[in-house]
Amino acid sequence: MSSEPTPTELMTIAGSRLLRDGRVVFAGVGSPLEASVLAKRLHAPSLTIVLEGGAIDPSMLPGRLPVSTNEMRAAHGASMLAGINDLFLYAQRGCYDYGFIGAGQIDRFGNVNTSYIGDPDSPKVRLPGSGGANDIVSSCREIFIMLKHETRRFVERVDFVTSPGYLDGPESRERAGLVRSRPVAVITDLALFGFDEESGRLRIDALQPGVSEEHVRESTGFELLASDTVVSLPAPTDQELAELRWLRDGEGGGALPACGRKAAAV
Amino acid sequence: MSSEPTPTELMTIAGSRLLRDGRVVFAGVGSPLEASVLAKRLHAPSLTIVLEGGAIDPSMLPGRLPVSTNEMRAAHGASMLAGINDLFLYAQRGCYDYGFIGAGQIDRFGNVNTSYIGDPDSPKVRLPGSGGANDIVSSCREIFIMLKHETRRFVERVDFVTSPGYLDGPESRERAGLVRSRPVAVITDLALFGFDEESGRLRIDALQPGVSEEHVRESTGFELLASDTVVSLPAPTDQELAELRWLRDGEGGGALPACGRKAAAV
Amino acid sequence: MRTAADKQTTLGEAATLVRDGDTVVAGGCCYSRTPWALLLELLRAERSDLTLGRNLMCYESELFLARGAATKLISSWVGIGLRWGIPRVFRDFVERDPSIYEEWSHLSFGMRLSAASMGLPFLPTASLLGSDLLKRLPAREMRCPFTDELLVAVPALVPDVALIHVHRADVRGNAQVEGPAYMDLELARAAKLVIVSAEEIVSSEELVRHNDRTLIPALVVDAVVEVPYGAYPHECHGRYEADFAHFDAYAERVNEAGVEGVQAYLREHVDDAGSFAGFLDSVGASALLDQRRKARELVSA
Amino acid sequence: MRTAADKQTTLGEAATLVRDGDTVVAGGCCYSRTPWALLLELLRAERSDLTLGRNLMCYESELFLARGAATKLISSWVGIGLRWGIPRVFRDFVERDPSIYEEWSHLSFGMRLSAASMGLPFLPTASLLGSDLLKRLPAREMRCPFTDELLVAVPALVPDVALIHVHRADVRGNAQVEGPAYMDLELARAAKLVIVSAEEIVSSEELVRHNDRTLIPALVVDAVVEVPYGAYPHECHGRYEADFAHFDAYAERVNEAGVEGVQAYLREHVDDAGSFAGFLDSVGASALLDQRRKARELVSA
Repeated sequence: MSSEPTPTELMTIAGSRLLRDGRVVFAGVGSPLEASVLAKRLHAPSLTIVLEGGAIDPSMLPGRLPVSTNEMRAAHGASMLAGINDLFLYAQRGCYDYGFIGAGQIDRFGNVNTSYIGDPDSPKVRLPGSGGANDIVSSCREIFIMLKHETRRFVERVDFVTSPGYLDGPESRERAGLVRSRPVAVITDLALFGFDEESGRLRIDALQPGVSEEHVRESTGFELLASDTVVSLPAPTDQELAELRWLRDGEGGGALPACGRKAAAV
Repeated sequence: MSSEPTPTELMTIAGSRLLRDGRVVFAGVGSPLEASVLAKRLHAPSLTIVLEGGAIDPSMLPGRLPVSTNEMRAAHGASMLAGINDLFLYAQRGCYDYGFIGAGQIDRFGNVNTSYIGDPDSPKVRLPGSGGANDIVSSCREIFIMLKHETRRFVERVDFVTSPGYLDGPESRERAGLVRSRPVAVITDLALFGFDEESGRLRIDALQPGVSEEHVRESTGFELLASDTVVSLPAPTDQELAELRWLRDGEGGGALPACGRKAAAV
Repeated sequence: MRTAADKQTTLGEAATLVRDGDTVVAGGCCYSRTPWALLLELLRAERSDLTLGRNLMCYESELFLARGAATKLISSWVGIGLRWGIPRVFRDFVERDPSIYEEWSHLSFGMRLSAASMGLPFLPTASLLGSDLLKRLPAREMRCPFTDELLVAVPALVPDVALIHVHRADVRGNAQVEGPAYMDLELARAAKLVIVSAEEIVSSEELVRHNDRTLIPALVVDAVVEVPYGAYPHECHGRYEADFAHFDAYAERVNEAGVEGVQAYLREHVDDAGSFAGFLDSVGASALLDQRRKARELVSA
Repeated sequence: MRTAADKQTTLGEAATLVRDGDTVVAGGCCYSRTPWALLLELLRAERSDLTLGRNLMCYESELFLARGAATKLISSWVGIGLRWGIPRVFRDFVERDPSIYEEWSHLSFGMRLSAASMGLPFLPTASLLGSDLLKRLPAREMRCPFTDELLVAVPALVPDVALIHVHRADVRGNAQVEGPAYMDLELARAAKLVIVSAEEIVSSEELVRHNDRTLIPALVVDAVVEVPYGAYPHECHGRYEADFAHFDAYAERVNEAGVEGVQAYLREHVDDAGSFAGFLDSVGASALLDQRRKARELVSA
């Protein structure tokens, strides 16, 4: 029996379940990458992961997941190491099914801010910036965004649109020329969100185990839409938890049977 | 004592003398490449040769000069094998000092035709085409053109401008946006030509040994300008001839002392 | 699906992926690393109405025209090499109807593939300016929005099919080459469907060991065929040199009999040979090994 | 002259090639294959008024700001990594004066270098559309002349100086890397002056034996310096892993003392160390060998 999942684990496992086999996912480091590696290990063996530093289809060493997308750990076992421009241009060419990013601040249209808190001309906080996130949401077909659910992060309107979601709604997104991609899901430790097709606004689709819709609303700085049928997500399985922890810590050997070299690198 | 130079040898050797040490030359196969390799061997050891197929700074094997720019023989001993687009984009970036091409038909403004003889919509002869020649004359800083001198090849106006020279003169060239490069010399088995700065027209600068200005004019289908002082080119030296023949035929060992591996590849 | 775990197939199966009317672009350059086995297979399968594209085109141009497989060519240069002169049958076809040939410069052709490979509808270039080529092409002058510099915009070329021959691939389609890459990477990324033939299929483990050598990632590849000598009589860098004697024999046939010479070549090497393996058999082991020896000499010299 | 037969020089001499006020762009990415020795040498040489650019910027950003060496940064992301949080000194500087930081997306930054490397004044991209980044940048919307698609044109970035660390180079400047190339090729081709540091200088004969591995040709390189561990404490693929303990110590200093922490780091590792060799000495052989061992593990695992 595994110990209780942490909020980050809940979020990561919920994210991993969204990734379908045979697809290509451009994953940011941290939870999006962990979710992608987990999916590949558990239910999507032909999922191709690509990383901003150039690695295409890497097999990470458990316990040595990369901290940055461009380091040796991220390149381990990759089929190809592309130049960074090329790596992004595959996205622009339409070769990637999913773009999977984290976020500092997000608003009801799924717009993401990783640049400035406050007025950009006189900011309260300067954040690390876009990196590849803006490029990912502009070009990968389906966009998944994962972040810890805090009221200060879920705001009516982001202070600065680093990576556009629906801007002010689907029409404004199309008018802006963002026709190659679309935001599909936001995954947090409290819930799973889709986007309302007509308004482009965040919509509660499912709740993390034991979380109430009310709690989600209280933790959100804007009015949330909700699906007709808000379901509860199945709790992480022991297998999911054991695999995730093994990937992260390199200890325990994972839930699946080891099979030579393949077992060490996933 | 070497035997008498052939017309092609005269032309090739005259061309090789124009290439200065420490420069980068984008050379077409055939005589331009032979002239470049000869220059590197004799007086321009730091001349960097680049070839359309991607080879940067190759050292050809005597007797196995490439027939096509993209074959193994062209890549032999190169410092780098670039992709073809990249190879050309270095030119567009301004990295190449000389562009050195052959020509089927040329006119008084140095415009080159390698596409159609006659009306392009109903051509008498379809020629092989531009290949990289159009790109070379558009982007390499100084353009050298080498061809056998025949009246039918030196025409008042080419039937089709595959690779622009001065078009209708320097102003028209600039108006067309051709600001990165300029035609500098035309080398034939009869003479060496420059371009008149004001009119952009072909100008006899020097004559091949034993050739009269009159003979050049008779062999040319348009009125030629001439320098104030038309000189005679020095005859090919025994060393130049021996080296060139060695390069071409791989026999005789060249005029310069052999020094291990370096002697076999130049 | 491009992420399939095994895309290995046969030449015959691969040819069925190409449909009549497709725009097919071949990799390599002139007589280097040409996907010759794949091209012959399209001829054998009697594909028709194709548009055949290639940066520098060798005598596959004449085979496709004479067979009626291609009704249009896109290139920057057509021939075998200076030594073999102007290709007579190509001339005949274009002189009869110039509209069957679309002529670009080498770089502007390449920039069309680059644009497509970058997911862009166009790219600017400094080539073609002032030329008569520009007047006959679907390219147009434009000005830089920052500097006002005059440039030429070329439209993306998105081939229906790319045919590419490489040294090594795994069954997923990750492909590695030795020597120059030519425009293969741009082509593989530009095309809607990518068929790779390889001198050898290697295990994914072997391929990953040299992962910084991978040129083409599986995620743009649809089918992989193992074809040793798959570029022959053209060259494959380090493996075998081009067979100039074979070219000489072809050129002689064409110079003597024009399009009938091409038909004779097709009858012998496509129809009567029955398969690419049959073609190699007719060439004979000693000729193949001889070209291999010459290539080794060049690599080690 | 870029075709000189021998461009080998020292770190000190290389630094004199950089002038105050230059736009300097560093190769590698974040804490991978950073030209750390060259960067420290610019700090040691008291260069000032520089604009420092890099696709993803590590804490060299803070060293250059705190030293007064750089007065402006161009990047898409600044930090060490999630584990070390938001870089505090970078924050302080930008919050005081946002105009010192020009923020692009990763690809749009890369396209600026690509444009320059291709000899083009601009390139189009599908990034930045609809974002607030676009509003604050010297980029502008444009439409495709063929399809009318809305795109963003980014202006070429032509750095005065590129600093690039590689695995192998010859004295002429031909450079080869192992592992990812990041944006080094685009950068080397874009910049007016290119300084390469290499883990090892090899003979041109040795380099030519693997000529299809050459990333950067001598014809764009101006100076070459041999610097083993020249990216340390950052990583060099296959040679040594990044020294996270060194990053931790840096971050701790900065979290405790802000810009004073950076000054202390500079005093110790730039001024007191006296040279990059002195810096490596202070790190100690066992730490260097430990990082080498970890890198080997990753390559062979």
